[in-house]
This record gives sequence, C-alpha cells and structure tokens, in this order.
Amino acid sequence: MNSVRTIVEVSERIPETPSTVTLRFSYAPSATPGQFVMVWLPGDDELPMSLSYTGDPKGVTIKAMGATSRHFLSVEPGALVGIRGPYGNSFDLAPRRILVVGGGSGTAVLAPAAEAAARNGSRLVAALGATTERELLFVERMGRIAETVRVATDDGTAGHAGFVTDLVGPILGQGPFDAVWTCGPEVMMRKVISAAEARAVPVVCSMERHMKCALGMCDACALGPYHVCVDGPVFPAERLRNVPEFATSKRESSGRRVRL
Amino acid sequence: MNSVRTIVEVSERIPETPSTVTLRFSYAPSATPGQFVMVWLPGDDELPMSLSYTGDPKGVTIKAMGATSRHFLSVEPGALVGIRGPYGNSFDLAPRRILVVGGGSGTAVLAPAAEAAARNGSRLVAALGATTERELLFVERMGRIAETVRVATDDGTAGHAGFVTDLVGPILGQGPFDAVWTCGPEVMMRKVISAAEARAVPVVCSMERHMKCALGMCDACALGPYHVCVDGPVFPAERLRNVPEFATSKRESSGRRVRL
Amino acid sequence: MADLRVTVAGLSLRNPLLLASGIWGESGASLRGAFEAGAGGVVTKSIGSEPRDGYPNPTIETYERWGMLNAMGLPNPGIDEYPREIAQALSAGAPVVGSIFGHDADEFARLAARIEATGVHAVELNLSCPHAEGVGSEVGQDPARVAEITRAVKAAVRVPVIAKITPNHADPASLAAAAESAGADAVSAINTVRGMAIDVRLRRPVLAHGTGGLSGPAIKPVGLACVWQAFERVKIPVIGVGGITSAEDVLEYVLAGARAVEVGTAVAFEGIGVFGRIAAELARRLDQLGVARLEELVGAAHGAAPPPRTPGGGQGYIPTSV
Amino acid sequence: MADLRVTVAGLSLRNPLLLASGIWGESGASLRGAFEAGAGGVVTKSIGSEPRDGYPNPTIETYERWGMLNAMGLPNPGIDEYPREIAQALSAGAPVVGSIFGHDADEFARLAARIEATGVHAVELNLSCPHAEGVGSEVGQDPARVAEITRAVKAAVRVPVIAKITPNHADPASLAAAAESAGADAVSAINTVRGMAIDVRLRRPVLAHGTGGLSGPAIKPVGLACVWQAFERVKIPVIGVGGITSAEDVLEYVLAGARAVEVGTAVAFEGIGVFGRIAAELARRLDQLGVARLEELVGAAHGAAPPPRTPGGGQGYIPTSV
Ligand SMILES: Cc1cc2nc3c(=O)[nH]c(=O)nc-3n(C[C@H](O)[C@H](O)[C@H](O)COP(=O)(O)OP(=O)(O)OC[C@H]3O[C@@H](n4cnc5c(N)ncnc54)[C@H](O)[C@@H]3O)c2cc1C
Ligand SMILES: Cc1cc2nc3c(=O)[nH]c(=O)nc-3n(C[C@H](O)[C@H](O)[C@H](O)COP(=O)(O)OP(=O)(O)OC[C@H]3O[C@@H](n4cnc5c(N)ncnc54)[C@H](O)[C@@H]3O)c2cc1C
Ligand SMILES: Cc1cc2nc3c(=O)[nH]c(=O)nc-3n(C[C@H](O)[C@H](O)[C@H](O)COP(=O)(O)O)c2cc1C
Ligand SMILES: Cc1cc2nc3c(=O)[nH]c(=O)nc-3n(C[C@H](O)[C@H](O)[C@H](O)COP(=O)(O)O)c2cc1C
Ligand code: FES
Ligand code: FES
Repeated sequence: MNSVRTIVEVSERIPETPSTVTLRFSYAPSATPGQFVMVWLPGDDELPMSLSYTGDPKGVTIKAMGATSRHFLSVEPGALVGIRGPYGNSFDLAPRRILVVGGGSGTAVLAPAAEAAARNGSRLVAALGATTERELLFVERMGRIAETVRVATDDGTAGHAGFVTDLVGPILGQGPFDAVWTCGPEVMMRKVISAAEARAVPVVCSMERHMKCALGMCDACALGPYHVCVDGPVFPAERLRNVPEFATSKRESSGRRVRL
Repeated sequence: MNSVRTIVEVSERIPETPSTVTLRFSYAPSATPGQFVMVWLPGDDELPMSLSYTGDPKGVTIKAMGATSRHFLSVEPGALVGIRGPYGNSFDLAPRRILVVGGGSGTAVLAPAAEAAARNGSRLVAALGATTERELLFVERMGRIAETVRVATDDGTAGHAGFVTDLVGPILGQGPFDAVWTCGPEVMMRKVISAAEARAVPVVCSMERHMKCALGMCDACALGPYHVCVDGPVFPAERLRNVPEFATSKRESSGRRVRL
Repeated sequence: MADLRVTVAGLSLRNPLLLASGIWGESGASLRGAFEAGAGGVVTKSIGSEPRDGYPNPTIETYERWGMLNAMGLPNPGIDEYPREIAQALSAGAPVVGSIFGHDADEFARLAARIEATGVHAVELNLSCPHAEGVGSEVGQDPARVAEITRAVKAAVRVPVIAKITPNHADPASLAAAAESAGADAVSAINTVRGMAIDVRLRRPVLAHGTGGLSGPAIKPVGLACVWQAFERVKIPVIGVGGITSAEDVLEYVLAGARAVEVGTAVAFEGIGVFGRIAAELARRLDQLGVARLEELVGAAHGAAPPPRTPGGGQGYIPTSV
Repeated sequence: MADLRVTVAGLSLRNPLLLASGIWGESGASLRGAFEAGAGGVVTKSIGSEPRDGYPNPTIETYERWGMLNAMGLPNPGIDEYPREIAQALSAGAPVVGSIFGHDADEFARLAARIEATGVHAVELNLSCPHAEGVGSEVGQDPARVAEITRAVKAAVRVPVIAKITPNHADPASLAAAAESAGADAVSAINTVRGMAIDVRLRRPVLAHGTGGLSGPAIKPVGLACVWQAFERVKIPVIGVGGITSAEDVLEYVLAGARAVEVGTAVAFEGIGVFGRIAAELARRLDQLGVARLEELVGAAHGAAPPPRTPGGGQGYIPTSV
C-alpha cells in the first residue's frame, strides 16, 4: 500500500483521440500493468486511472466522461497533479497466446499489459472497439506488438461496423488461445465472457467502480464480496460469476446502487 | 534514543549494604558503562539509575535516599518495574592507568566501567568511600579487577578515617596515572578534581541532576549549557570548569536552584 | 483458552471487536465479510434520510502507518435504500449496529425507527463526525442536544441506543453523561479528531473539504483518555474506538473502561484480516496474563494506587482525579 | 537566499522558529542555547506565582517518532526565582517571550507585570495546558474567561500579549476570537491534545497524573486545522504549534495562516540542532519554490478554489467554509 501522495509535474501531453489524452509524468514507485493510481487535479476531483505506461515516465490515458475527466483534457505540460498508488493487482504476464479486447478507454490498461506480455514472449491478437474511427485508442501501439489488430466502430467508419464483441467469437475460432484480457463497459465484457466460455478460453476482466480511498476501507468500490481497489481491478471471470452486480448495477458516490 | 518503556520482571535482588540493593533484570537494549536508565516503580516515582551491570541481566544499584529510593529497597524478585533507556554517554574505555574514586552510591556506575576497562587492559586503582564500613559498596567487586582497593569511612570503621578524597593525592603521587574517574557527591568530586589537577591528571565525573524526560527536552537536568541526560552523565572535568552550578547548586523538581 | 465474549448494550458478541462505522459499511456483502473475517459484530456506515454523495475526492490523506485524515462527508445511500444491505449482514448471523446521523432530534428519531425496522440489534447515534455541516459533532458538541436527541431516539425504538461522542470538546465525558441521563444504553468514544492537511507546492488543503478527521494510532491516546473519563463519569457501558491495531491496544481500552471496541483505520493499513488476527492475539495474550474472561478487565486500571508521595521541595503534587 | 525574517506580535525574528514553551525553558542557559542553535526566538517555560514541582514521574511516554504524551504538571521555579533565567537569555540577544499561567485574571495580570519587568519582548498566556487543575485549559476553555484574562493582562502590560489556545474544544477558533476581542496581539495554536497511556501488564495509567497531553507529528493535522480556522476568524497574527519537525511542516503552517511557529517535541527526537537544520532547509526550500520572502506565504492556502463541481448523483456536495 503506497498511500503517500506525491505532487508531480506533467511532462508530456499526448492527444490520443478527440476525447482522450495521455499525460506522462515521473513518479518513482514501481508499478505493474493492470495497476491504477489516484490522480488528483488540484481544485477538482481525484479519480482512479489505470497506468497506461508503467515504466518511466509513467502515464495515464484519460477519456472525457464527466466534468473532471473533461478538465483533465486541458491539462498542459508543467501542470501539477497529485498521484498516489499504484494500487490493486495486475495481469498475469506468463507467456501465452492472448486475445486482448478493449472498448473505449479500456484499452488504456490493456496496452501496457499487452506490451509486457509480448516482451515475455506472449503472442497477441487485439480487438479494439470505439464509437467511431477517430475514437479508436492505441491501434498503432497495439499494432507494434500484436500479430493482428482488428477494430470495430459503432458507426462503421473503421473495421467491423458494430460491437467489438462481435469479433471475439470469430477470432477465438481461428486458433487456440490461452486467455482473453478485456477492459471496457461491463456489458461488453459480459459478452466477451460468453463468447470465450463457449470456447473454454478463460477471461480476465479489468473492472471499474467508484473509488474514494483506494485502500480497501471506505467500501465505495464494493463489488459483491470484493473491493475493486484491493482485490482488483483485474478479476478472472470465474470470480465475477457469483457477483450479481457484474454488468447489471454499480454504486454511485453515495453508495446507492444504480442499474447499468 | 530508546524511549520505549518496557515492563521487566526483577530476577534477582542483592542487598549490598544496609541502605543499598542491586536489582537485576533482563532488558534487551544494549548499553555501555556510564549510561543510565529510567526505572519506574509502578505506583511510585520513576528515577534515573545508572546501570551497575550493563550485560545480561542488567542491573541497577539503588541507595535509599528519599521515599522512592527507599521503596525500591523492598522490591522483591518477580516484581514488575518499568525501564526505559539506556540514556546518556559513557566512559572512554581505552586501556590506560586509571584511578577510580567512588563515594556512596556513586560506585554503582564506576564498577561496570572499571570492569570493562580492565577487560580492555587498563590497570586500575580504586578508592571507595562511605559513611561507615557496612555502607561501603562493591569493595569485593572492585577488588577482583583493581590492583589496589583503598577505602575510607567517615567514622573510621574501615580504612582511612575521613573522606575518600584524602586518598586521592597520595595515590596519584605513587605512580603515573592517565585518568581519574569519579562519581559521588559533587563537593567530593570537586575535591578529586583539585587533587588530580595538582598532578595534571585529567578527571572524568559522572553527574547527577533531577531528571524527568531523559530526552534532552524538559530542561529538568540543565547544568550550565548542558543537559545531563544527553550531554552526560559523564563529563570530563574541563567541561565542568565553566559551569558555576558544579558543586555549588542544583535544581529541584520545580527548576528552582538550591545550594548544595 | 480465554473467553473473549462480551455483552454490551444488549449485544452478545463472540469477541469485543466491532467493525467501526464508515469502514466496509456501505454494502451488505462487506458487513458480512467483516463478520466472517472475525469481527464480533459490525456497525453500519452512518445513514441519513437521503442519499448523500459525500465530498469530492481527495477524501483521505495518510501519514505512514500512524494516522489517516478523512473527510468522506458522510456518503450513504439513504435510509430508503440501505435496509437491503443490512438484511444481507443479518442473514450472515452478524450482530449489526445501525449507525445514523441527522440534523435534529426528530430526524434522528425517524431514522432510528426506520433502521430498527430492518432488524438491527442496536442503534448508534453519530453525534461526532467532525466534518459535516449541520450534523455529526455540530449537533453532538452540546450536551443539551445530545440529551434531547438521545431521549427522542429512546422514545422511538426498543433496541439499545449507543451515543457516539466526539473528542473535539473541552469535556467529552460531559457528553457521555448527557447521553446517559437521557437513557442511552451505552456510549462509544471516539469519533475522529478534527485535523487538516496542506500541500506546500499546491498551496492548498489536500482534502476537498479542507478539514477532516484524524484516525488511526495517532488518536489512541486521545481515545483512551475519553474512555477513561467517560468510565469515571457514567455507569452505562463504554465502547472504545480510536487507533486500535493490536490485542494490546484492545486491552488498554478495556482496562481504561471499554466493554467492547471498534476498529476502523486498521482495516486500511492491514486489510480485513485484522479482525481475525487481533481476536487470536487477544485470546493468547489473556492466557499469558492468566485472565480467564476478558470482561474481568473492564475498567481494571481505575483505582490503581496513585503515586504516594510528593517529590522533594516546592508546593508539591496533589493527586487529583484524572 | 530567501528572507526568513518575520514580525509577529511586535517581535522581529530572524526566522519564524520559536522554541515552544516547556522545552529547554527552565534555565537561562538553555534558552540561550536554543537561540544559539538557530531558533528565531524563545518562549519560556510557563511560570506561575509559586515554585511548583509538577507531577511525579513518569511524566512522559513516547510513541516511536510520531508522538509523545506528557504530564509534567507545569513544574516551574516561580516568578520570584525565574527573572535571573530570563536575564541570561536576554543577554544573549534572544527575542524572549515570557509564558505565564494562573488561576484567574488577577493572577495572570500580576504575573504578566512581573515577567514584563524582566525585559521580555512579549508575554504568552498559557490558557491551554490540558493536565493541570484549575489552570491551563481549565481556565482557557471558556471564551469569556479567555477574554477576561486577556483584557486584564493587556491592562497590566505594554508588551504584546499572545494567547495560547487549546485544541481540546468544540471550536478553538472561538477562543482565538475571544482573545482578539479582548485586545490580544496574537494567538498561538496549539497546546497539546488531551491523551492517556495505559500499561496492560501493570493495569494502570503510565503517567503518574493519568491523563496528559499529546504532542509531536501526531498532532500536526490538529494544529493545522486550528491555525486555519483561527486565521479565518481573527485578524491578529497566528503562531502555529504542533508536530513541526521539518521545513515542509513550517510551510504548511505558514500557508494555513501562521506568521511564526513554535517547535517543541522535535527537540526530544532530534536535539536542539533541529532549529538550525529547519532554518537552513526552509531557506533552501523557499529558493526552490521561488519565494523571496517567507511572509508572502502567510495564509496563502486560503482562498484556493474549492472543488468546482458536484460528483454525479445524489444530493451533491455543497462547498462550505471549512
Ligand atoms: C480502477 C479504475 C481505473 C480506471 N482507469 C481509467 C483510465 O485509464 N482512463 C479513463 O479514462 N478512465 C478510467 N477510469 C474511470 C475514471 O476513474 C472516471 O470514472 C471517469 O474518468 C469519469 O470521471 P468524471 O469525474 O469525469 O465523471 P462524472 O461526471 O463524475 O461521472 C461519470 C462516471 O464516472 C464515475 N466516477 C466519478 N468519480 C469516480 C471515482 N472517484 N471513481 C470511479 N468512478 C468515478 C461516476 O460514477 C460516473 O459513472 C478508471 C476507473 C477505475 C475504477
Ligand atoms: C544519571 C543519574 C544516575 C543515578 N544513578 C544512581 C544510582 O546508580 N544509584 C542510586 O542510588 N541513585 C542514583 N541516582 C540518584 C537517584 O536517581 C535519586 O536521585 C535518588 O535515588 C533519590 O531519589 P528519591 O526519590 O528517593 O529521593 P527524594 O526524597 O525525592 O529526594 C532526594 C534527592 O533525590 C533527588 N531526586 C528525586 N527525584 C529525582 C529524579 N527524578 N531525578 C534525579 N534526582 C531526583 C531530589 O532532587 C533530592 O535531591 C542517579 C541520578 C542520576 C541523575
Ligand atoms: C474513512 C472513514 C469513514 C468514517 N465514517 C464514519 C461514519 O460514517 N460514522 C461514524 O460514526 N464514524 C465514522 N468514522 C469514524 C470511525 O468510525 C472511528 O470512530 C474513527 O475512525 C476512529 O477509529 P480508528 O482509529 O480505528 O479508525 C469514519 C472513519 C474513517 C477513517
Ligand atoms: C514536555 C513538554 C512540556 C510542555 N510545557 C508547556 C508549558 O509549560 N507551557 C505551554 O504553554 N506549553 C507547554 N507544552 C506544549 C508545547 O509548548 C507545544 O504547544 C506542544 O508540545 C505542541 O508542539 P510540539 O508538537 O512541537 O511539541 C509542553 C510540551 C511538552 C512536550
Ligand atoms: S475505494 Fe475505498 S474501499 Fe475501494
Ligand atoms: S531530564 Fe529532561 S532534559 Fe534532561
């Protein structure tokens, strides 16, 4: 548990898509792919963000959703942000044949994990989805390490016209896979699990829940018997099977359950 | 600074003189001769006491003075006392020819220092004083390591009839000495210094002052520019030369100066 | 093997370790998980009349292993939503204390009746959160309002009522006495100590809310003093809270007068396994001390002889009740 | 090189670091030693009308490096004896603040006049020691008495008067406001936080007096909150005290509103060299931050924009004055 907050200077700002930006910064504590940090925009909120770069400089890749994440888009190099962490668990990087399925900003956490797995000798296929071509994240970055990168857009501007989940069955059908890694909307991840289970390929999901303490204390991120901040964010799909909230509900800041 | 208090069980009680008792106990922190501990008799006061045994088990040798020290006399094996420390500095144990001059309970701190010096190859002469024969402390113990042990009693029941300080000049006259170590009433120590200075032998004094924190904070033990608890209790006589309080006044618990 | 069971405010607990309010307290699965991890019982998050988001992040700041500052701002799903969470904890067999907060006696009484209806075994009144406007210690720092609220809640429910008091007061024991006079079945002490963190580079408070509440080992001495003083002042049982991370800490609170304790921040620093570990340690330690039943030790440090004398000189030391 | 000089309550200090009352404060040689070791000025031990032994030992308990509990019980040689000690400090050129404690306004006024006559540059009123009967926080927890005492002292002396307030209060800033209304020239915050230590094997409190006061890093968040709130409430300067061990700590207090600070417990943990070290660190840190004069930073964390928005859902976050 590294709970000391460090104020870091943003060293680089990389626009990734019209709604997504990567911020790089030096932050000493070592991290493994899958872990996240709490990122504080002074004067604004502090949000959990997966490390999209776990080396030096570290990085987070933020998609504008609500007000705070939108404010992050305009952060310039030189700006000070608060970082604590890294928190949570990480992906198993043993060399295997892995299908990586990313939806939206979910690709942010998958990219460094895929890179590390590739360095370890894994062979990878990536399937990335977004609403439209310009919102596709890290296609080139994944292209540098994956044997194949398939994309899907809701509006058909690139690749498959439709959900990225439509690609999962066909890809898994083409070859033996040892694992599927996925991060994105939970409804998407549930579909990935169904498709993979049909072919008996185990799935690992990176989950998101409202977070406050990131220390396994405040209960904000409760997900069934788990706390995403310490027991996750990376969960084998088996562990999610008996969690009725998965892909059905989440908790607001108040702890009130709302349907997804 | 070892300020954590440990409750220890007294393992042995050794009556040394009618007014003096040694209590032994296991206490892990390592100590060097000259250092003291704060000894708490639960339900009563906590007093600074030199370690009269610095190995294992450690020991303190307590002379009944006021109410608390008197209560210590009746402490039996199995009793619980609180210990913190050791605090303060220690004697320089480099091998030399040393005269040890102890008055009353002052011998308590000199004995382990003399033993350690002897182990290092020092050659020792001891001069020990008390009011009366039965009050002489550690005569046998010093006899085991010193070339000569001379004693003095106020009432003449043993050795020289008079002050132990009377012995210092003659002993120093008998041979080259590199150092004099002394502990006892300050007026006694001042006389030892005079006698030794006359022969250009450097003196080291172990000082006592009222102590509360033993951490160099509360100022109870202030002695000129020093705090006996951290700068002492062992002082080369040169350092005391410009301390007007030496052998003239001390401070009560209130901090009020009183003449010695 | 020493007997760790305690009875406090009508709760029969297998051990004295309660999950403190606000920790693992929003979801029924977590409450249940804390009980299964070894807690003797659980206190829910403090629940209000409406869903409440609490303050934006940052809501916490930590100090190595010895302290934590938080200003969650009492986030909670509200009394309409929360009963389902309690049901889940009760179904696991956990003794459950429902914690509530409100702006006045009426709101407390209404909330108490609502939460009693869920089947909780007792109600804890949060009269002590130091960082929420119009509730918490703002209502709990005045003995008269503590009494008024306690009285109203007592009239509204049959389950035992525990008043949780603030240390941010000149005389916290007077708050315990006020609760007792109004019929409280127990008091718990303490909630967090008001504090703040400032970041030098940013030149601003770290917590979004500015001030927050200090918890963890740093406040154990403060909690012990409050429990000690409350024990001297009231006859109803006292529940000790603040900085507990070990069996030794529990025993210190028990000796000071606590019949049970609550553990909060230690869950962040160690994980929920802290309950099982402390319970096991506690049994071993009591065996070592030759104590058969933990309850024998409640308040046992009171009445230890004071120092018998005056040290030499001056106007001397006059022993006083501490 | 950044300018560390500050002016507070008429004192011109070469740096903002004052020796806190009760530390190295009984002897003139020590006061002088603290100044020579780098303190910007010194506050004396709190002096009363009569010599007073304080409580028997144990008078202190420590918690690793993060806290200390003490119940010295205000030992002091009394106002008849103490002037010679002050003279020694003044002769070294140290700015000296004379601290006094008393049972009522009359006693405070008499002591203030006596201590002013020694030549001290200011007087600090100890309205806040948490472990002495009939004095300290017992007189200082009531705003009306704080005002009464301050007024009486102001009428009795010409030197600036500093009221030292207790954190053991529902609203410490109200004590600062009371002091200001009665003419105080500054307030210092905080004195120690009431606490207690219990020994399990002995089944008794560790301190001879039972309760004591917590100091050291553990109380820095508490001190920062009090200084912050006092700064919002009063116009007179605030002196920050509590848990300072580094330049960063000093800057946090300054940003919260302190114009100077006092350092106590750090002397036990590090030695008197702490003053020189912090002063040097402070100058370097200010240079690094590009701040020319420390005084520019006083209160600079106030008015930082509050979080601008409500997180999704629920009744939302309403920014408030903290
Ligand atoms: C472990 C983890 C890793 C994440 N990694 C990334 C990432 O790499 N890139 C990325 O763009 N986003 C990531 N997120 C999501 C991100 O934290 C925010 O949820 C998102 O940016 C929206 O924040 P907002 O305040 O702008 O939205 P709001 O307008 O406040 O609300 C939009 C949504 O964000 C949620 N949200 C608000 N505050 C929090 C919070 N403190 N914790 C969690 N959710 C919150 C709300 O519940 C709501 O569902 C991650 C979340 C988690 C839990
Ligand atoms: C570094 C040091 C080492 C010591 N080593 C020994 C030792 O090995 N053997 C031994 O018998 N004595 C030793 N003493 C002296 C001892 O601490 C007591 O002063 C003595 O035992 C009398 O205590 P009392 O409470 O019984 O006396 P009291 O009746 O209280 O007073 C008698 C004298 O003891 C002094 N005294 C009381 N309390 C304290 C205190 N907290 N600190 C210092 N003096 C106090 C009083 O000022 C008075 O002068 C040492 C003192 C110091 C400072
Ligand atoms: C994150 C957090 C949230 C808390 N929420 C509540 C709460 O809702 N109601 C309450 O009465 N106390 C609340 N508290 C206070 C704790 O219940 C407890 O009194 C305090 O933290 C001291 O115990 P500890 O040192 O073991 O944490 C909270 C404490 C923390 C750290
Ligand atoms: C041993 C000790 C003695 C103290 N004596 C006094 C005192 O006489 N008068 C006073 O106003 N404060 C006294 N204090 C309180 C300090 O001046 C200071 O307010 C407090 O310790 C917090 O600062 P710190 O954390 O830097 O020690 C004393 C503190 C300690 C630790
Ligand atoms: S964010 Fe607090 S428990 Fe996970
Ligand atoms: S005993 Fe406190 S300074 Fe030496």
